[in-house]
Amino acid sequence: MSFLAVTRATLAKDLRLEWRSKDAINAMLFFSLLVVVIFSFAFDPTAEESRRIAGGLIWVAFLFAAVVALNQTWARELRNHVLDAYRVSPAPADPLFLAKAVGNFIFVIVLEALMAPLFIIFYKLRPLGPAWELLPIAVLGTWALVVNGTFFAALSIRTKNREIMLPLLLFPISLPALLGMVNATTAVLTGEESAKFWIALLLAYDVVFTIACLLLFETILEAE
Amino acid sequence: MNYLIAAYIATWVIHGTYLTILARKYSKIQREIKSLKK
Amino acid sequence: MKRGFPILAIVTALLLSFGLYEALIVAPTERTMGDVQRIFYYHVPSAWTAFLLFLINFVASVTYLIRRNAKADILALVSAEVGVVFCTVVLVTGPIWARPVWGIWWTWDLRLTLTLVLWLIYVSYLMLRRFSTSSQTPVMAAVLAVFGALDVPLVYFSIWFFRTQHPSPVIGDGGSLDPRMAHVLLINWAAFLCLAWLVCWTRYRLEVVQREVEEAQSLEALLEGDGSR
Amino acid sequence: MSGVSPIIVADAVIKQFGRFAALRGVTADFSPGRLYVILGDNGAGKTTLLRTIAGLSQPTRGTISVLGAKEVKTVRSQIGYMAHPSLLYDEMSGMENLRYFAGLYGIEDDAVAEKRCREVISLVKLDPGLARPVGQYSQGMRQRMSLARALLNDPKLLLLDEPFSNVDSHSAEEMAGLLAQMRDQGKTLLVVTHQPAILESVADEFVWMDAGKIVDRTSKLRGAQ
Repeated sequence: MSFLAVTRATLAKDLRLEWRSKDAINAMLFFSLLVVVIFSFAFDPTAEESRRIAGGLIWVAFLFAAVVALNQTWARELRNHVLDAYRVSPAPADPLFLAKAVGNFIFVIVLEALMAPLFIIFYKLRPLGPAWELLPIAVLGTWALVVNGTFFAALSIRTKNREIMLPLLLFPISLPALLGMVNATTAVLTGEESAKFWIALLLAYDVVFTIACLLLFETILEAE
Repeated sequence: MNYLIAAYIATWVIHGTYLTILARKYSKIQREIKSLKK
Repeated sequence: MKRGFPILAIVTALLLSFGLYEALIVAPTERTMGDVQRIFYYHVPSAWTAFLLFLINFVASVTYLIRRNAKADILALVSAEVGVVFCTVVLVTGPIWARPVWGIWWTWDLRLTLTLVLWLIYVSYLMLRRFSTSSQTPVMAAVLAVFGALDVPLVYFSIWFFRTQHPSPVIGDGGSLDPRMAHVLLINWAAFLCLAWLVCWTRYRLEVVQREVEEAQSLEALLEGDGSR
Repeated sequence: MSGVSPIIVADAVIKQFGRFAALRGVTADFSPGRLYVILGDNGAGKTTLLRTIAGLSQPTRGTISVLGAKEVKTVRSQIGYMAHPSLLYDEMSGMENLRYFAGLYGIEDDAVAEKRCREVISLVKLDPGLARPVGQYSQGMRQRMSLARALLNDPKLLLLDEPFSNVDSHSAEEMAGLLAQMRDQGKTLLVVTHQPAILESVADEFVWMDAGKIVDRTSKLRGAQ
């Protein structure tokens, strides 16, 4: 059971299940739409300064959608105790984590792909800075939320109120990444500053926590 | 001046609160030990 | 070691009162801010003590993950809890100091913001310990502590850069420090370190006794189980 | 029983969940090639013992060695585990489930995996071609598919937790016959159940548990306690 084979098999299984019962993704897409509309009502899109805070709005909206998606990460494994079946098998723990994290990443990117255009339309956003930088910012930022989110979702399986525990663990630790995403996006939208530092920070954050998650996932999976 | 005093008092109120929490926890344990001894 | 406790208690009391006297009376009054600057002698040492306690928590958590000994786990819990208390002091004295000097309660000053984030991280750590229903809570708490510690440099650099882009008033040294001021600062820091040591020692003993009591209760349930069969 | 080294050795195993002690000092040896039935009322610690042997739960105190290994992780490829919950994905068909788990047990080659899955599904007398998702199976069929999953890697040691629970009697008898067949092939089986009668004729030994301890071991179902 090579690392890659198990990762690919687990990811393929998750995507197939997600594709087969599309109710989860549809509910999430509708939720994201609601979040965008609510934000547009809460923060007047026509005002000039909305452009300045659009970076923050977009990422807080993405954060909401991500947390709701991340809370479902292990739902299917817990339903029939399938996690026990995985733990009893000789397959290592890290591929399971990586497959779940990548699965979440794809899931959240799909949500963002829906939300971003809506924000652009509602807020009439036109990036003044180098627009291509928005891509690495989105990828690195989403991975920063998803890698720790998947890990903390596994950590909070064995706590009393599981749904609230995930954000409680995820948000404090994600503050530097959030600062990075918001300021990088704002820098690109307003074109006044360079987003280079923030992108570097996000990269460092992703590297540090991806390694930490891979090293420590087995420890918490085995914690009965 | 009163901001200065306020800050110093606040410091000791915070430490004091924590120490009373510990004291209450200590007495709860004492009661449990007594009931165990019976 | 039992004998050492009262000695430490006396030393702490002396240092604290001496530090208080020095800070309020002896230390020179700062030219621009006036007497309110004396909050500095409580605010800054509390922050240093808190950071030191979180460092101890990190070391204890890593030790626990390697050796899984209960001592390291209890030390991690204790240092986190007492660290949060000192952090709270910093987060309360900071705004009280900022208000008269800059007319605002909160400023995204580097040290204050870093303390706030650390406070959030270690409160979530304590919450995980309380809400966990697993029999392996210490393992999960230790893992979270490692994540929290890895986060600190990232928090520092993100706030540091954020502040260079959006400069805001600085709570703190304010230029070169008058040697006499530095002297008072160090005395108070020594006092706070002793206080932290004293409180940690008490909380540690308390936790040990609590776990022994829980152990005894579960054994009693055991005997009851056999007895009533 | 004399010369053969035991397949499982438990030494004063204690498992505490907070204040509740599920296992209160279990010391026992289990020999290979035998079918053990573990009995006892709820809370006796049957499931906890099985999960500890399977490596799903670490003992609070005491040690347990399975297939000669202190670290259960190293021998997982030789252990089959079946629990009361189905351990299968409801939205996938039986074959899809097993193909996924075959990958976890290192059977990556498509043809080999397909053949192996068909074998075990037929072994439990189910139709490999059944496309219906497991969620729509009857409880009896689901338990059989779960047993098929546990047999996938042809394990030396089979740990079954309540395999017969609310399973129709016909399925139960067939499963009992299958378990006996496994034992005859040299596998070791530990079956936790509230319906020992089903295995009365085939079991080698009955292990009685109460309040977290093994209180009796008999070769016959009657005449215990």
